[in-house]
Amino acid sequence: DPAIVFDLGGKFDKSFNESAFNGATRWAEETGGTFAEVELQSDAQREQALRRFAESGANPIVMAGFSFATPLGDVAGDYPDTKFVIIDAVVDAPNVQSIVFNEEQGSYLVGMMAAMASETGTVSFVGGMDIPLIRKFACGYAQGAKAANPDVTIIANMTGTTPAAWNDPVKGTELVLAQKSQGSDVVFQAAGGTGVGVLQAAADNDMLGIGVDANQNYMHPGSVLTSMLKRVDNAVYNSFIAGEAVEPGIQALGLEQEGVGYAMDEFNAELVSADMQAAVDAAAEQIIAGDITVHDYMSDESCPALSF
Amino acid sequence: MDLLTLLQLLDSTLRLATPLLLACLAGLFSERAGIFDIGLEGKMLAAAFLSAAIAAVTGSVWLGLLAGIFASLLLSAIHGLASITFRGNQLISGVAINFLAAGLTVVIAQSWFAEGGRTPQLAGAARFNPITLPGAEALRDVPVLGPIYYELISGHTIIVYLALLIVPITAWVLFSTRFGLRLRAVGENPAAVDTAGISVVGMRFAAVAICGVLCGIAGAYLATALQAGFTKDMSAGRGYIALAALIFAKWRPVYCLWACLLFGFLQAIALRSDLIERVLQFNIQSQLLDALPYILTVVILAGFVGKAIPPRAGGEPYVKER
Amino acid sequence: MTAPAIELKGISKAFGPVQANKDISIRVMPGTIHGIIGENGAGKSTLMSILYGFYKADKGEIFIGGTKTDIPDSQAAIAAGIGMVFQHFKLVENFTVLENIILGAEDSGLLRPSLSRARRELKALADEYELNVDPDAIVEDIGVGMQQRVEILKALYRQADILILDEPTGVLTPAEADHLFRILENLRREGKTIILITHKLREIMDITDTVSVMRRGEMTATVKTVDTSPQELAELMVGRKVLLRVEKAPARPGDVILDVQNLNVTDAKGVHRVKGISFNVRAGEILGIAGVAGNGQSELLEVLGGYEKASGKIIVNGTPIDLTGQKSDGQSRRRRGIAHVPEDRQAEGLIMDYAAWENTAFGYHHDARYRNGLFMNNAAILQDTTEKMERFDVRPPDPKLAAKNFSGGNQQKIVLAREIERNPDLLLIGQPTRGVDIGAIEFIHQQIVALRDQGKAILLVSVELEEILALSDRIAVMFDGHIMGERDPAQTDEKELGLLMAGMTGNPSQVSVKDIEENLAHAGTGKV
Amino acid sequence: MDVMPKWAEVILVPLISLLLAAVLSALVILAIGENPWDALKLMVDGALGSTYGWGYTLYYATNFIFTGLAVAIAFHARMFNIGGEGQAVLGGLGVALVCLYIPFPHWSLALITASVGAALFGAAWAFIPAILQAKRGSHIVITTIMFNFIAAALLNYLLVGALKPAGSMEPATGKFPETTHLPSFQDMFSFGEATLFRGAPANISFFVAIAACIALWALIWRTRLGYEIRAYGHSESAAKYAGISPTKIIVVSLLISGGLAGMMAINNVQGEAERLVLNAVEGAGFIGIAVALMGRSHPLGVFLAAILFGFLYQGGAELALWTSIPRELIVVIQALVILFTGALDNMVRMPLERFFLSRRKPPKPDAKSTPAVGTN
Ligand SMILES: Nc1ncnc2c1ncn2[C@@H]1O[C@H](COP(=O)(O)OP(=O)(O)OP(=O)(O)O)[C@@H](O)[C@H]1O
Ligand SMILES: Nc1ncnc2c1ncn2[C@@H]1O[C@H](COP(=O)(O)OP(=O)(O)OP(=O)(O)O)[C@@H](O)[C@H]1O
Ligand SMILES: [Mg+2]
Ligand SMILES: [Mg+2]
Repeated sequence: DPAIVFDLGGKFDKSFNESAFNGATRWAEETGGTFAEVELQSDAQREQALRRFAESGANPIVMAGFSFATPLGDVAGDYPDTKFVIIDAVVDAPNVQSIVFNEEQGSYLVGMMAAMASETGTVSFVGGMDIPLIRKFACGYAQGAKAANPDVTIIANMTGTTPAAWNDPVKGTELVLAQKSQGSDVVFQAAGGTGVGVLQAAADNDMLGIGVDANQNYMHPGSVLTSMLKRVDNAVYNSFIAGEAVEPGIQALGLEQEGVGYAMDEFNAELVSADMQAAVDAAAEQIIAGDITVHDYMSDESCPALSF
Repeated sequence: MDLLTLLQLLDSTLRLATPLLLACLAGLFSERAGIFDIGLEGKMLAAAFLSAAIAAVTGSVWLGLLAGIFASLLLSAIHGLASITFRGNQLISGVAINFLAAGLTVVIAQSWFAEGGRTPQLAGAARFNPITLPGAEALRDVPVLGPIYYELISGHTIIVYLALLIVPITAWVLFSTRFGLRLRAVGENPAAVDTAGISVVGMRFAAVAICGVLCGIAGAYLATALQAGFTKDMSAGRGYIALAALIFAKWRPVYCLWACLLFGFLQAIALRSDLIERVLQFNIQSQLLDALPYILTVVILAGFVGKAIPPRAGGEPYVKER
Repeated sequence: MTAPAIELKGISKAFGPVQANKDISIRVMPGTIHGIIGENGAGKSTLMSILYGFYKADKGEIFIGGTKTDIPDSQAAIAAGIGMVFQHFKLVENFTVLENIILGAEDSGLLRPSLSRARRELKALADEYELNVDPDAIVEDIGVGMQQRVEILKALYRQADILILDEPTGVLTPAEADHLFRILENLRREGKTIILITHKLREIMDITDTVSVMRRGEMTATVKTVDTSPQELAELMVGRKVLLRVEKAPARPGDVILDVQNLNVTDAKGVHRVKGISFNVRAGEILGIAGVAGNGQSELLEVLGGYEKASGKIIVNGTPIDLTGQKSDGQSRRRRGIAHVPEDRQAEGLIMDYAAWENTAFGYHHDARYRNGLFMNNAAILQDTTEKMERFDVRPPDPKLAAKNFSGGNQQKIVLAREIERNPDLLLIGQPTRGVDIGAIEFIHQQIVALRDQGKAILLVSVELEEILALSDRIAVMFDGHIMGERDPAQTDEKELGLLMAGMTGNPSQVSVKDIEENLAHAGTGKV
Repeated sequence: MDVMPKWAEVILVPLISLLLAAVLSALVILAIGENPWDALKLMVDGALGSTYGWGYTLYYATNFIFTGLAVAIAFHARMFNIGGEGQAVLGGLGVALVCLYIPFPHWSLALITASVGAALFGAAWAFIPAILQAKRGSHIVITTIMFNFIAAALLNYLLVGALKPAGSMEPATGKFPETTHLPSFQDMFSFGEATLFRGAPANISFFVAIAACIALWALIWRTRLGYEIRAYGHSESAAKYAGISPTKIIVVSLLISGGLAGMMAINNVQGEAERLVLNAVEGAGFIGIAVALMGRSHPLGVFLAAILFGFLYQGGAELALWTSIPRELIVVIQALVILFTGALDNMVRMPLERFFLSRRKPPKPDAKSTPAVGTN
């Protein structure tokens, strides 16, 4: 049986982990299979969980989150017959598949939408922990916003520098309020549990929020402009489908592979005009076609559209 | 820094100071009666959880508030039992209560809502919503005073105003009523209270109960006003900061207000590192800002900023017969 | 026949394994002063605390004015018209006098009306009984004598008909005590009933109508005061014939061992406790320091013992010792030949949870013979302890028993054995017989005199004037941090010493109580 | 006179307290709809049923021995060091600096140097609260709590800044070099075919912890310093009389305490993670309180209590892995243990005392007392 290890936020974090969980349950429902799962409660458990699953014969073992990179590096060699899939990080081992996403592309699209929806000409971003991965989101977002409106002002804040930043809704709220006072009326969050507070604050203060990872439009209907989808669910689903045959190596999922995108549904239909949607879709095609390249912050740790 | 930014900062200060203030006053009642309480944190956390849970289930924030107070009172009762009835070590009891709350909230939340130790998001009547004070809209455009009234004074949840109101009430109760006299006396010399024909146990339990109620309100504020639901460990050390503020305030109600506003301000400014950079022209590490309340407390405790003398019988169980 | 104001029947009370009161019965008639006398630890305070509802008796009944009354707490006692002044005052130190008076007797939920009524009544009471106090003074700022007044006023304010005073004179100068007794006589005249606890025979003889004697938790006798004598009371207290005098030969003083010059001590709170005193003690003599508790004697001992800082000069055996606390501490004082029997053996002289053998090394644990490299030489200490316990007749002679399990007298013997057996040049000894029965007192006094006769210098501090008079070769009286004067015990008496203790010199007959009061209040002596 | 025999005080009271904590924990498990008996079986199986389980149990126990001893030695001086958490954080920093910046030829040298580094850093972190307590009377409990927060902020600052390898996303140092890696139980106890303790993090630090227990026992009960520490803990006024400097005792005992807490880092940082991560301490500093309370501050008691908590931790992790009982249940149990053995112990002691008092033989007639003379 396959197994999945969720990161600290837990499988009901309404974003990253939940998306992974959805992928796994979709596989279970469709195939009737069963999978083992565990929600981590501390950093120290990572290695333990991986070993326990490997010992129990689970295969493949999927883990959601870059924090698994180091423990997986230690563990993978001890279980050469077990396949591991790590999402959001790259681990170089013969039995590991690394799945990464081109978040900058999805962020670019929602950045465009933000700039177009903004009445004040100022849009903002709230990140969780200040790490290159999150800067990648912010950078893509800023590029998109600038593309839609070259005069746009972009405010970007990070919640913190430690994993606690993923779970600090109070601070998320305060950051939104600060951004509002600086004129922002659309805010994109890539902040895990903190993001819940961000969207809540946006809804409470007549701003538009933008969700992340999973489709979060439903959380505050009419107040969430869209969500930057990161199809972790697909990644998990595909790995489970492939089973023991998952291919080692690196997989990068972008717009082309439908690994990222933006969400439209009944909850945000009224917020997104046909013009907006058309512009965004056009940009998406251009990105896929290679006519637009969105700069990836992690490639050189710098961002043309935003300074941190 | 323009007025509006400043107001926004102060506004945020007030919001963040409110739970500190409530917990600080809670600690004041308890410690003035001679019962040290490092369990403020745990009580707040328990209250945050139960208030959010009940508000989520019933849809009524007021029921949530009551439930929060109830949860906090329950822990107060344990603290009272340990430190008053069984004359145990108050510090150890407080430590135990903090752990109990940290563990139980998540265990119960997980088994109740199965959302990873969280409660569902609260909305509408299940939360305390900001109130616009009369005339705020109308006066909004009056220069200077208008924005101050509209941005800073108006637009908070009822608990913020309640917390501010409790400060003078506390001062009045403590220094102008019979109850206050006895409460202070029992924290200074319980034997004097006992021989004056007043029940030491009764007074101390009363104080601990008041502490429970106030912590309950503080916790409910966290989960149903500041936030829209409970998350694991959401009290995030506020109980300890409140304790620090209490020492800073030398166990006096009005000083508590200032101390909590100061610590609230530090928290608010830590969220706005951009402002610091803009005003001071250099960057202050956010970690330093986070640690500042704690560092300040140590400095105060060291007696470099005037000695803080706790109630004399504080921390000691009242033992009549060995 | 009128009913007794108080009748206790069959009162028993145990604190864990300690039977503090055993089946005690007592009757006190209204309008009388009833004395209760007994050794330390006899159970006097316990009995009265039961009457006042502070402790609950295990067995027994209480009748007030002839009716059986339940006194589960002090509230009930107050309601029954009982007031009590405890041995250790029960005042809130940082409250004002007025606040202390109304505490528990407030008229209403708000303080203000209570305070103004209390202020009026306090004035009336003060005038009536000559009990002047400043209602707005903070209690910790006023002297012990004043604090005692506050306690009495508290009882009177609650309209007590029965007043219990637990060892009220322990903290008073003789003149203040006389004043207190006049007040008590006034109260008796008004028909109030008074119970006076003391272990001073003279006070009993002077003022009481009847007297009960307690020993080891039991009531051994109740007699009319006129029908008894101090000698008989002493026997009743101890259970056998006692010698009330110490036999000693005249001193043969030698060289100056301890020379104190212009010593000043300021305590942790910044209060100036010892104010520039100078004196010396010679080999082969006992210098007694008399004074009311809290006048700087304790601090003097602490400085000499090496655990408080001071300024001035202390010369021992010709070499000055460091007073800054930098180069010299209790350890080095011991090495210099200074031994110290502290005033409070339970809080200072012993670790109550340590076994007797561990206590024998206490303070001397760095001695070469108790040491084994980094480790302690437990075998040697044990051996030493066994020998010491035998020589000092410590009972039970079990070195492994924890100090807390010995009785007061035997605890004191353990301390004495440790300090005297060191063969010191100078022995500092504070309150040597506090809480010790008369049998042991004899023994201890003999040991002290014997040490003197071996040519050692002894500095004795005691609040018991009788003890000072009996042991000392010279007497210095301390008041408010000063030495008021030195007297030859053969040429002085308690009256003169009492006056010095109140800070006055001159002819005793010309000094009024008022002067003494003012003097003492001014001194602000603080601690009990 | 002691009311209770010593064995009752030392064994019976903590045991009954523990039992109460266990019963309440079972009720909690029952209340969330799980079977406490099954949970216990799962815990026992997961923690003690294999060398792998033991490897984790003893790993956790090693942490708790260090922090438990730290709290215990402070308790002997009647100081409540609740700063074990922060001191262990700093200990980790010491280990990391030693391991990262000193090239070692062999792990044994690395272990010795890292132990010293950990102890020094931990002790240094205890020093300021200690000196403030000794010289200025600042309450050690409050200052050490504050220092826990400050330590967290400091480590955070270093791990997102100076100590983080470039390009890394995690707030953590890089891997320590190979020569600093400690032998794990797997390395030490696998013979030929049989691989014992596979993958479990228990390592040679466990034996260092045992050595620390013995050393601390000797220190407390055999040396003059221990004598002074205990004397001060029993009575400050008496200690002053005996010429024992309170400042010295407070500072020295807290330095030892902080050093022990810091030394935990050789287990979790050097032995297990082999790099320094945020929150490596995982609350072990606080568990130390429960361990010291249960172990009655005696090194042997601490050792046994640490094993028990190691079992709870590993068993709890297994529970969390295989059932829907969250790991926080362990925090609940920990809280109950602290509550019953620390704060509510009189609840157990009082009735026991009454029981033993009632069973006592009536005292022998006192040799000194004579029949009462004349009553009225
Ligand atoms: N609160 C208490 N708890 C335990 N034991 C006590 C308590 N109070 C007194 N005792 C013990 O009870 C016995 C009687 O004490 P009590 O204070 O009544 O004596 P006393 O006659 O007043 O002595 P003193 O002259 O010293 O005041 C003593 O052995 C004492 O140690
Ligand atoms: N507070 C206390 N707690 C426990 N036991 C006590 C306490 N006070 C006294 N005891 C015990 O009570 C017994 C009597 O003590 P106490 O000091 O009253 O003796 P005593 O009769 O005055 O003897 P001595 O003449 O030697 O002073 C002792 O054996 C002692 O163990
Ligand atoms: Mg007494
Ligand atoms: Mg005695």
